[in-house]
Amino acid sequence: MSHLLAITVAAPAIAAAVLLAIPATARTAIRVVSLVGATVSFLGSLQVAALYDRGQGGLQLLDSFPVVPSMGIYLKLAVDGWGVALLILTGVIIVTGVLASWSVGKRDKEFFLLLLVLVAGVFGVFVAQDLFVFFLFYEIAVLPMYLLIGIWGSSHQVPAGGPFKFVWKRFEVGSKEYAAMKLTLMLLVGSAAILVAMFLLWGHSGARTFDLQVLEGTKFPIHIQHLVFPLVWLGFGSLAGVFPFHTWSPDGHASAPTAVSMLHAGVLMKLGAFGVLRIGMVLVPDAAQWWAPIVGAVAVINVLYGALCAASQKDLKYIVAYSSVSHMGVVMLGVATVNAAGWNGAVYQMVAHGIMTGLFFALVGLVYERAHTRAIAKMGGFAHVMPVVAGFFTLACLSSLGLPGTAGFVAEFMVFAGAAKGASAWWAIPGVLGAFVTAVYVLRACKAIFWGPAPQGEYAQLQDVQRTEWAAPLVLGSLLVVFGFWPRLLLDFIDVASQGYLTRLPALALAQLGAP
Amino acid sequence: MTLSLCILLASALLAIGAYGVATRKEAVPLLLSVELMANAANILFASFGHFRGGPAGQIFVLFALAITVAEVAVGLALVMLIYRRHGDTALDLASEARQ
Amino acid sequence: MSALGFAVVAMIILGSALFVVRAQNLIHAVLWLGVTLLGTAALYAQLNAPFLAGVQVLTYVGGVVTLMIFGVMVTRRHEGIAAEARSAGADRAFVFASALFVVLALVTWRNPPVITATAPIATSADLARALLERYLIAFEVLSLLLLAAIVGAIVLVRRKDPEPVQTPAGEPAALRAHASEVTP
Amino acid sequence: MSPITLAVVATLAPAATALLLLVLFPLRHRGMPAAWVTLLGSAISLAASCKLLVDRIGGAADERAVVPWIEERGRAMAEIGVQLDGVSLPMLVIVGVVALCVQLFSVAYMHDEPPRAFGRYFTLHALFLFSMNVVVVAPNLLQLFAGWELVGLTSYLLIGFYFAKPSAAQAAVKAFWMTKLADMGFLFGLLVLYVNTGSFEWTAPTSTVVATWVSALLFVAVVGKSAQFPLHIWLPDAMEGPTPVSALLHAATMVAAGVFLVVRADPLFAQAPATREVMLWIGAVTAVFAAGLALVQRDIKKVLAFSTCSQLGYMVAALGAGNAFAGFFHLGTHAFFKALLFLAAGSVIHAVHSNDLGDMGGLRKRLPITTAAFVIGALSLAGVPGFAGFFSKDLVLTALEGRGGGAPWVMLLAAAFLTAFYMGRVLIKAFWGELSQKAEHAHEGGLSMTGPLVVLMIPSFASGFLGGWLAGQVKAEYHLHLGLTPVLASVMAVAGLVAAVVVFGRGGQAPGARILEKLDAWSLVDRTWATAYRLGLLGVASIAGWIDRYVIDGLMNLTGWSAIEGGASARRLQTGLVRDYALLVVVGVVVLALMGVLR
Repeated sequence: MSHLLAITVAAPAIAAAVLLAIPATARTAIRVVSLVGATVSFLGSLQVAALYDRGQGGLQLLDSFPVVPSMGIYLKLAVDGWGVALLILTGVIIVTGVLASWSVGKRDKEFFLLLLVLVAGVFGVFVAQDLFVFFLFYEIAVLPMYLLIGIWGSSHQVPAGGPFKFVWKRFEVGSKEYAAMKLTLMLLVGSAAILVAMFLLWGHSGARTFDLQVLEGTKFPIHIQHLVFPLVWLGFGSLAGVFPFHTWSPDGHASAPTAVSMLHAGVLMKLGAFGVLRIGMVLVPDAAQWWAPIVGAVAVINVLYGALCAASQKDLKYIVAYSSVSHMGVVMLGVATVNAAGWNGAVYQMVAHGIMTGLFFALVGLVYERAHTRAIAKMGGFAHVMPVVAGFFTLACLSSLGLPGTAGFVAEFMVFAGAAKGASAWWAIPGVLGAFVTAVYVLRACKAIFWGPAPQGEYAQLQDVQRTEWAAPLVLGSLLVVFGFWPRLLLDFIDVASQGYLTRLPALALAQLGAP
Repeated sequence: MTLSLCILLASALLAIGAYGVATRKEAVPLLLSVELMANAANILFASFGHFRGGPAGQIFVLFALAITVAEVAVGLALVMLIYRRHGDTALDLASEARQ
Repeated sequence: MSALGFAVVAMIILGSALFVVRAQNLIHAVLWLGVTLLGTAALYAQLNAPFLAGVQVLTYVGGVVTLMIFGVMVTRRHEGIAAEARSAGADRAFVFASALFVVLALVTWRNPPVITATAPIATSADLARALLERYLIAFEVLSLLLLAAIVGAIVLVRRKDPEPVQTPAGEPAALRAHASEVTP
Repeated sequence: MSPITLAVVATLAPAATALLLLVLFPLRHRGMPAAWVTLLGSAISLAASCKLLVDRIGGAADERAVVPWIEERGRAMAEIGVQLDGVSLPMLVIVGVVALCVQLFSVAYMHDEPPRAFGRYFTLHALFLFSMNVVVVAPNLLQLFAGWELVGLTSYLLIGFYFAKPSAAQAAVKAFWMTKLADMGFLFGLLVLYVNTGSFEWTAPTSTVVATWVSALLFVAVVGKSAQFPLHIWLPDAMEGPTPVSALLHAATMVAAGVFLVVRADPLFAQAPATREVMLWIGAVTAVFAAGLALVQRDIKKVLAFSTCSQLGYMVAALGAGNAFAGFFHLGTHAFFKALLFLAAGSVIHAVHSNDLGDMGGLRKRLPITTAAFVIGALSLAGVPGFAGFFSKDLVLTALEGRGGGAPWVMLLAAAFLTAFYMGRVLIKAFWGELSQKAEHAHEGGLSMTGPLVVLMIPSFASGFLGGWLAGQVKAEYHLHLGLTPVLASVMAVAGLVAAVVVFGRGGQAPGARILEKLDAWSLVDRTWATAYRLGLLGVASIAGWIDRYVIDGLMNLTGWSAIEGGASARRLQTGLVRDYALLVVVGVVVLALMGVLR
């Protein structure tokens, strides 16, 4: 299977093309085709993991097609250890996401089509070894979100106020159109920064190529590096929810439909962090080390500030969305440590948070679909009527607050250990504090929604998990525990990649790492 | 009669035409002003052709004449359209693009 | 003779052009344009381009001016009332037009064109040869353009919707209000 | 089977049970079968532990086996495994015995629960036992931390077992938050240790400064977990859980984990005298403070809860005094008699359907076995000579002699008196005197309730005699000698009981009870924490939320708004009038020409 990666990436896109040929009335066929496309990708990513030689490391399963050879653009696909872990995450999330959106009622053909296109882009980013193609896939992954939220999203009211009250006259803050527009614009500004950085790299590589391997081997002049790194950091960082460019995330996630939230928070935000790690840290290592303390400081703000913001929310989806901001801060903190523990932790946190937040959004979607409210104050005692949802929600909460035995702990612990060992040991303190605040807000929400006397009136008849709805909680929940108890399933892959990239770092980092 | 004088004459005609374009509110006088400006250009072509020799200058005037005629035809057609839509030939009415 | 002739012709051209842009009566403006074009024809004749002068008289004075008059006639709503040409913003237009002239004159004065004759002045026979040899393709393309323009004009004016769209009530008033809004 | 295999079986049997019950949910929803499966798992675990202990008595050596758990640059950054030695093996058996007794007791006690809840209860119990075993066999601090947190989780779920009750839900999250707050200390300690030694071993060589930092941070976690002042406030509230859960929580698992940590990490604490000094005082203060509050509680379970606080204070003080063995020994005996006391209390509550001491009275006439159990437990707790509690408490007090200027020693002696006094109060109020109205129809529960009581009576009385053997296991010194401290301790115990008979036998009030009751009702510590939570955390959170919505996001909106407004004003340039555009063309030409001319 020499084209395994190409198949994995193309399967959702092919499924999307097939969907075009299916009439919109064939609702079952649409779902089945989508599921098949997603499943092929998922199996493909598992096969990638099986074929990847952990002993050897590096890039494997190389597959290359010329696109614009004259500009040095090749569709070059290959995976490293990070890619393997993230491919599996994406596969899991898309399969469960498709199953979780089985009951989409409106324009379902277009919905699944966009979902599949989006996920093809995500797969592409994780395996692209050509900067141009990387960026191309990145855009493919980001743009369908506008339609997905704008058409299938839900609106709500945000009361006007604050020093910028007058903006409410111009836009309906809180509406789905507003959320979609804000998300797209903020991410596109980020993309513009990335584009500039990309051409800077291309122009100064000397080789006139976008090949990541060649670029990795190039020593860029330090002033170019200092231009490129902040552009990459803030460009990709806007997708990773880096403070203060995170504000698209709460509104976007709160407005998005279930599967879109799952994919967006679960996988797409990781593209941002992955970009910072794979492009920023690896391609311009000197500037990256200079900037690392700043990246770390901002990440720490993300962790603590995101957690505090989450603690103040009254809308369930906002809580989960802000928790994503907080947890992506943990990822960025790991990225900023520039050591193996931190990078392993960062990638592991991407997977752990992806699964955890996927689970969260799937369950929130379930609750919302039944109760038709997301206001926590209106809920209570739901564990009496939906014990399964309650159980899995608790599990997601536990992973969120970093309880040992769940994937969240392994990830956060590695990040904090990396941070403590890194240049700025103090970062670990707000990081751990953020984890505590997380414990407060997730359990408070859990208690408010599920605990308490049995619900009366309209909520007394809420149904528990039904048919295809089982998929997301079951798969994601068990993965959280499995990866929590036996992290080496993924860590073996991740570590070999971190090792490989770290050996390329300049002497400063190596001296700093030293022998443990 | 020198080339400079011819250029000055053409410049004056062009300025007058520009004045007309900038002041006229209706389509037909506007077209007339445009004709003046086109004429100024033609005069330049003819003058240069005269002082330089050869057929090029005159050929260009001929082409420009033909193009002007085509322009007048289409322009008048548009005037008709505007008139039909608005019952008037005031070009200010045809500023929908602004909204 | 040459200088005097040029002066007379130039006076005719510029004088009639001024009437074209300032005339209140539309028909008068068109007729003044005819005078300008005739003056231009005379200028062509002075520039040793008799063929051009002929074409100018035939197409412009005979064709374009006639067309214009038709255009004015067709688009007048009220029979009998003199076609009035409204204008606005005369002051600033005058300033900028004069500036344009001054600048162009300045350019001409600062850099007087120096041109030496490279070939004898073309006769009508030369013109005919050039048109059908060297400029044949351009000539044919031009004929295509004319055809397209004619077809286009016909398509545009062909009546599809007999009803004029609803315009706001009290339209001239509205128009005036509109004009006063956009021109200070 | 090798010792390692046995230890793995002992640890994982309850985990397998829990997993089985989680996956095979019909089994769990049936109720009773779940209980039997859980009991089977616990029994297997206990059997394996006992086999290990027997082997060790037979002379088996210490064992340790680890596997890499988290990797970094191809090497193990963290390991998990089992460590079997004189600390973990006795603890494993204690935990196993107590857990099995409590589960057996629960079969009858929780009988009236709906089957689903019943199944859930036992699943959580299996998980609880697993978590505690992970703590006990941990070969390094990281695994101990993992188990520690899991214990916290299962406590949370079990305290909140009656989740329909808002008070239970509140108590559950409070317990979790308070311990989690303290656990940040554990995590920081781990990080400091890791940064300085590159490992999570408690035996890793390190400097005094590092050891002080690490031990102090770990101790913060101990204060939370073992309910020491001022983080003890979750423990009384945790009585919202079912009574057998309290027995497990207070005896062998949750709160014991804190003391166990210090015993385990003794090499680290030995290098940090400053931390030990703090421990000494906090332990002593907690012992007296909690004993005083225990005196005025009306709820039988809360009396026992505060007594747990107090006894944990003893252990912490002993550890602070540098005698880890004394703390460990007291932990062991306390596990038995506190479990016994709680189960007996559970039996009483089961019989009279009330927690209130005022509803009880004369129960010895109706509940003979329970009364016997409670008496033995109470005497052991009071430290009456001959009972288990006497030996360990004596050891603690001896260890404190001359420490910290003698004040802690005096405080603990006073606490010993108070202990006997409040236990005497409970005994008299609940079991002696006139038969109360509610106790009229009280009767003993079935065999599964009385059985565990009988089983636990034995070690509650006799485990004190194992001190010498246990000391040998952990290579500590232990001699029972007749000195001032044992005599005084015995006198205090007896005096406390006598005073209780004198004061409460005639239905009197304890002297100073008023003030204590006021203090209890005022609950300053509780309120301080509540205020900190509400103002400090939620207050700051709502400020952050407001800032994010209206300032940070406001700035983003402002950017969009300026773009729109700017566009709207730029649009005015476009008049849509041909003559204006023509004029602009002219202006452009003029400007361009001027640029050409003036150059």
